[in-house]
Amino acid sequence: MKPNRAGLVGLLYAMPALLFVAALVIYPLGQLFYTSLTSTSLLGGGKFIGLGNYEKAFNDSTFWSALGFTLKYTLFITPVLMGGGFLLALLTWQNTRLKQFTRGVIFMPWVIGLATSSLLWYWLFDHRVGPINKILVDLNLIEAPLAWFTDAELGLWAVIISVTWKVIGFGTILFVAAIQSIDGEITEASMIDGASYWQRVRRIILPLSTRSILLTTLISVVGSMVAFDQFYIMTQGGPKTDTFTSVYWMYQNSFIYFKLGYGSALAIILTVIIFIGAATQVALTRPRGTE
Amino acid sequence: MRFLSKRAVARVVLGTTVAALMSSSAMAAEQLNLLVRSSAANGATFMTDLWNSTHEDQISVTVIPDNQMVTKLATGVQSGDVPDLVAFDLIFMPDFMRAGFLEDLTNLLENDPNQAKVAQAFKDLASYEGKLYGTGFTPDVSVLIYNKELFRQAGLDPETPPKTLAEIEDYAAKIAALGDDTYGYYFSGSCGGCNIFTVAPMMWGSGAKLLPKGPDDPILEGTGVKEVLTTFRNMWTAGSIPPDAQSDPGNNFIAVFLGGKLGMQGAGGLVINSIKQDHPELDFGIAPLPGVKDGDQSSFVGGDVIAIPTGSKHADIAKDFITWQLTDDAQLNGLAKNFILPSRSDLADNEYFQAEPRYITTAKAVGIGQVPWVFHFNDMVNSDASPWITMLQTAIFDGDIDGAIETARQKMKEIASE
Amino acid sequence: MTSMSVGTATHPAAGKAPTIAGEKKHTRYIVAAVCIFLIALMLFPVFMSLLASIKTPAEAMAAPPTYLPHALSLDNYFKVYDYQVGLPVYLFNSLAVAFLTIVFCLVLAVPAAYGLARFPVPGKEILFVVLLLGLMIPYQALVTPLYLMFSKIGLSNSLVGLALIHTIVQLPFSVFLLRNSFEAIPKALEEAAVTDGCNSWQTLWRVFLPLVKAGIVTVVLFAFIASWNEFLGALIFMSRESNFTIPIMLVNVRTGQHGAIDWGALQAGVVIAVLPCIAIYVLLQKYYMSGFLSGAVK
Amino acid sequence: MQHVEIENVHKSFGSVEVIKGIDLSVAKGQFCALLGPSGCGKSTLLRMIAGLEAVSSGKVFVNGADVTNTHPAKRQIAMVFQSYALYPHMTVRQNISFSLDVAGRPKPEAAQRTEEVARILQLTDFLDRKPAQLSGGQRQRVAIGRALVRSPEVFLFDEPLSNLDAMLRVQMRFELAKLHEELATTMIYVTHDQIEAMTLASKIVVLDAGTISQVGTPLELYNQPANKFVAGFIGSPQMNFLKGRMETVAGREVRLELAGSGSVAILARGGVEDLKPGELEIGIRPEHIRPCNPGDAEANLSGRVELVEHLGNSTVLYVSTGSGRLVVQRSDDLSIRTGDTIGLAVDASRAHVFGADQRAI
Repeated sequence: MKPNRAGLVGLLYAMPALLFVAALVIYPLGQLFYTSLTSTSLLGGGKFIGLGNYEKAFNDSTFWSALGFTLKYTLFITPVLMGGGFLLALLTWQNTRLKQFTRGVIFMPWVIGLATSSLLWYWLFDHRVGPINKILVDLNLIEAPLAWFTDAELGLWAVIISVTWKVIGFGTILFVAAIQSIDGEITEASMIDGASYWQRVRRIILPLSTRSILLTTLISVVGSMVAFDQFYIMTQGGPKTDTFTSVYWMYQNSFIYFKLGYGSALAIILTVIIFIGAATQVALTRPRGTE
Repeated sequence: MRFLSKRAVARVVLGTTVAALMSSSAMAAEQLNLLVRSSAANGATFMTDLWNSTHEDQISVTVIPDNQMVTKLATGVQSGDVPDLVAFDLIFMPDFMRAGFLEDLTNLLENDPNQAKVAQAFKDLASYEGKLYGTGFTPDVSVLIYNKELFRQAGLDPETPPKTLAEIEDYAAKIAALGDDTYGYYFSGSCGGCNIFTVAPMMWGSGAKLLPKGPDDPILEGTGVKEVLTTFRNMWTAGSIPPDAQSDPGNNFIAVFLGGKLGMQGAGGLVINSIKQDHPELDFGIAPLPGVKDGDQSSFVGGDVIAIPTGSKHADIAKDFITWQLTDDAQLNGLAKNFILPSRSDLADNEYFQAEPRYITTAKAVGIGQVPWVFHFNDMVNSDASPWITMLQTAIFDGDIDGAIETARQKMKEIASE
Repeated sequence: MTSMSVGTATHPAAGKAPTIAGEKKHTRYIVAAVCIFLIALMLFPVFMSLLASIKTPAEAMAAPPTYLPHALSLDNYFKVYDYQVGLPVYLFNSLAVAFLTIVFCLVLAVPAAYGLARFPVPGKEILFVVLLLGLMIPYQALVTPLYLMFSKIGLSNSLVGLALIHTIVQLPFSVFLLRNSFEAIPKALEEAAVTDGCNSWQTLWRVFLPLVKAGIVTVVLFAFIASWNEFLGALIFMSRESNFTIPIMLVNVRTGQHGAIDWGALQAGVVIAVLPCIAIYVLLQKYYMSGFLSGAVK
Repeated sequence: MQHVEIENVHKSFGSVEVIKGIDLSVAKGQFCALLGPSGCGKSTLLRMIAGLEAVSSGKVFVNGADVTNTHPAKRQIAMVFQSYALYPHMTVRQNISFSLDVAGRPKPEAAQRTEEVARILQLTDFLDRKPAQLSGGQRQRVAIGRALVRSPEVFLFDEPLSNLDAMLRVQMRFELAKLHEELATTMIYVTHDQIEAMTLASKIVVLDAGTISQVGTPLELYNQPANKFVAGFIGSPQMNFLKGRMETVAGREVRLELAGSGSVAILARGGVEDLKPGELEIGIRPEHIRPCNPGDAEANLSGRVELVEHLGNSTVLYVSTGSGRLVVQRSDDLSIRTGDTIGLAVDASRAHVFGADQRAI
């Protein structure tokens, strides 16, 4: 087989997808960058203003607070998802019927849309008609219904609870796969070596799941950094602008204030942050030739 | 796979059948589409029903949630996919007129004798650089609504609603004291638009100047601003306001009042109708929104303007509809008969309203009301992050009134200079 | 790619619960109880929503709420059915966009994955990364330029346009998963096909496709679920009511009219939005899981 | 009480009983092999001794203590797994010292023990490598080292050589034998390879379908198989089995008429007094049949040679007779060719008779 010819055939197969990405990812990315240098408005018009939008972002306290809030959300929810997902995986990795079913149910909300699940939880948490307050009051855990979304902290936790419900099964399933792929004899060997359950978890299962953990963390962190639906629907950015995320603020500027240029600058900044984060983690995830 | 495609096929069949049924009703004549925000959907429906029953060309109404309305209109215009007619919050007229999104209706309206009788607020907001781009459609004015039953229980006279801020605060405390989840006053604490409608007039009453048209205009000037914020702050700390008011982005604007456990709140005149319909058991009164002193009453003349987006495919019929809806017949039989304020001031006092004195109060409010003419209204007031709503929240829920006003002033100045 | 591939466990007890001597019985009961508690916890929201949806509209709006419906009623569903342009239109839109997304994903990802997995394409690792760019550049950021671009070429406010947006989101995962599937096919099989006289297209079509069936089903399911549920793109790109998808309809139901949310109708809408996803998940769980794991873990 | 005792142990997985009541004892310092075809339950039995599977019923004793309900870690056993089960993320040193480490033993002590074990197993140079960087034999030694470092009462081996190539297997077999000689620790060794069992063990337990078929020394199993299963399992090439009809019994001598080709007289082990005339089966190992001329008086059978295999040190003949195909193995160089008709003389003193219940008579 002549490598040149075969390579060309392969390239031909990949061409449609490459063109698609070029047209709908790379070109728009360039366009985004160009727009970020203009004062383009959704109402039309706009001119080249150089780095004005970036300067504006630098001085925009809501931009900073939204970025800070996004990081805070990411920082809070990632350990919850990773730790919780891992514990659930430890609990359910074996293929007994009950555990398989439990796993299946834990994963189920993942197939529900984030928007839909957010609406569902918006109702569950509602101050007046929500069942969660009703249960908490009936169990005498709280005296009066909590208005979850009046408080940035409570609202954040309400969102974290709802998102955890929705996506924790994702990590769980990946971790289950990682644990199951550990040779059963290795676990047994460690058992005979006298390692207790938690010693096994810490010294055998955890280190052998590192790749999965890093991969899942990456997915989760990127997902959290671009959070929008859950806040748009549940807290609606409030109280005040306390629960605005970066993407929400970008959307707000581009499509509510019609400032597409400024929104584009925010998008570029967010993209750079996420790209750096993702690249760092991909680099960390690289196998170091140890296995 | 097979499962999926079967479903898909079934839905396609179902979907197209329904679509076919829906469109078959108006085969011969033209079919027009009127885009309207949800809070004006009622009036728009009455109007188009009346039109449809008397005209061959049919107009259907598409309802968009309030907070997506202008975005949808803007993105629609951008993508060249516009409705034939659009009715939206008159406050956005400046932005859209400046952007050239609307058809010039100067000739049409200046030759229409009815246009002269349209409430002044509409005429102001619909003109830009000497041209007219729209006219009144379904006005709404802000008023105070109060629960007479709770007034009685709290030992207040149900026929003397509060006339000053101090009285509001006092009455609210008395009603909240009834206990059992009863509260004195409500406002949607996370809704900028709601509060420019119901809170700003309390400030205007004492002559305050709130929103700037340009960067050099006065911003949040006047004692009324601080007085009103202080009153609300006091009511909040006193527990006269339900705690979930803080996070309400307007979704529960009057839900609490409808529950019968709320004493007073600012609201639009339009609610009279829906309360009467859906909650006949509620005994409620209507009063002008009070200000700092007795007599400082004011109102926000809001509601929806009607206009034709650039690129409308049925501009001629749309123009017919616009002039038609200003006629006595449409104003009276489309709106007033259904207890919706007519946009023509001369018809405010009509036979239908005679039977319901509460409408007279709202009709009178139109005369004392204002409406701000500003660009970037979303940015400044309406959005979830606007300086206006941020000021209210910081002042009322956090208590930093002076700081809140100062921050808002700076932000508004920035926005106005764009 | 490395030691993580699923199913390497050769031991008969792998994945099963071996009965270790000296393990306490009550540990097992506690674990079982925890499992059952978790199942209840995870099902609770959906179950409550289902219950709320079959309450009468008045009861669904009652504050404080009731746990169980006092009277059963389908009124909430009728309300959703008649919401604005009518549920069938939204359903049709959502299904059409999902269907188109699936088609786009397959048409683009299958040949690309095949080409990069089985041919000595020069610089193929770089090309692969290019195809995965969508994972590193959030599409949320691309929404604005895409919107401007689609507005110009008449693709905004169209189901095809929205499906393209969803394809941007879903393509990287599809290529990734399918490339792994194609790479897992033994070289000998390809050589056998060549010996039997297949050209590369025939090899793909007649030999390889049946072998990557699990991967393709997974791509289809993921594309469906991603598209069916996608919100931001639909919110921005669709400006005409008759083009709205189910999630947009739901948010609009929630926004309510006249300042009061119709909670019962909202929950009925949630149930309708959730049902197809859960049904597909339950029916095709086997494919889903295996495809998911083989794609995601490697 | 012996060092390892198993009393009436049963094991079921669901409704399938895989161990059907086994009693077994292993003396201190003994090398005991559990031998049997795959699926006979030998690994399960070993795992029950280790505690990795709980018994369904019965008792397990190690060093006199009832460990039936004791966790594997506390049984004072060590195990070498078929896959070696080395911790891939740890170095050789960490692998070997892991058990000391988790037991909280002092670092210097653990380090010293590890070095010592490494020296015995010639792993000193590889202590800082990871398992992936080792050859199969080295990995095997690390697995043994990991077991060794704990100074267990009993070593358990689960087919430890099956992943090695033929040459390495022989070498490791030798090393294991030497190791047992040096340590004199009790070892229980599961294998399906009879050569491994015969060469290493002083006591072989042959398992068949969850029960013990026979226990004995390697030569006992070879010379006096208790039943047709053991007779057929031990020895290579496999024992020939011929159906025959008993004609007469004289003392311990049983005369059988072979179907289709003559008769043969065989010395039974005993218990032949009650034998009634009827169908029996005889077993003759290939090395106990001698080719001769078809007409010779000593020829019990005759047949045609189908195939001749020259293995160098021996020759194997496949002979088709009236009673079926017989395999004959001779160490002397024969001039027989395919197609020849030859006579076969059975060494009556080394042949075995099996009754209808397949037990040796």
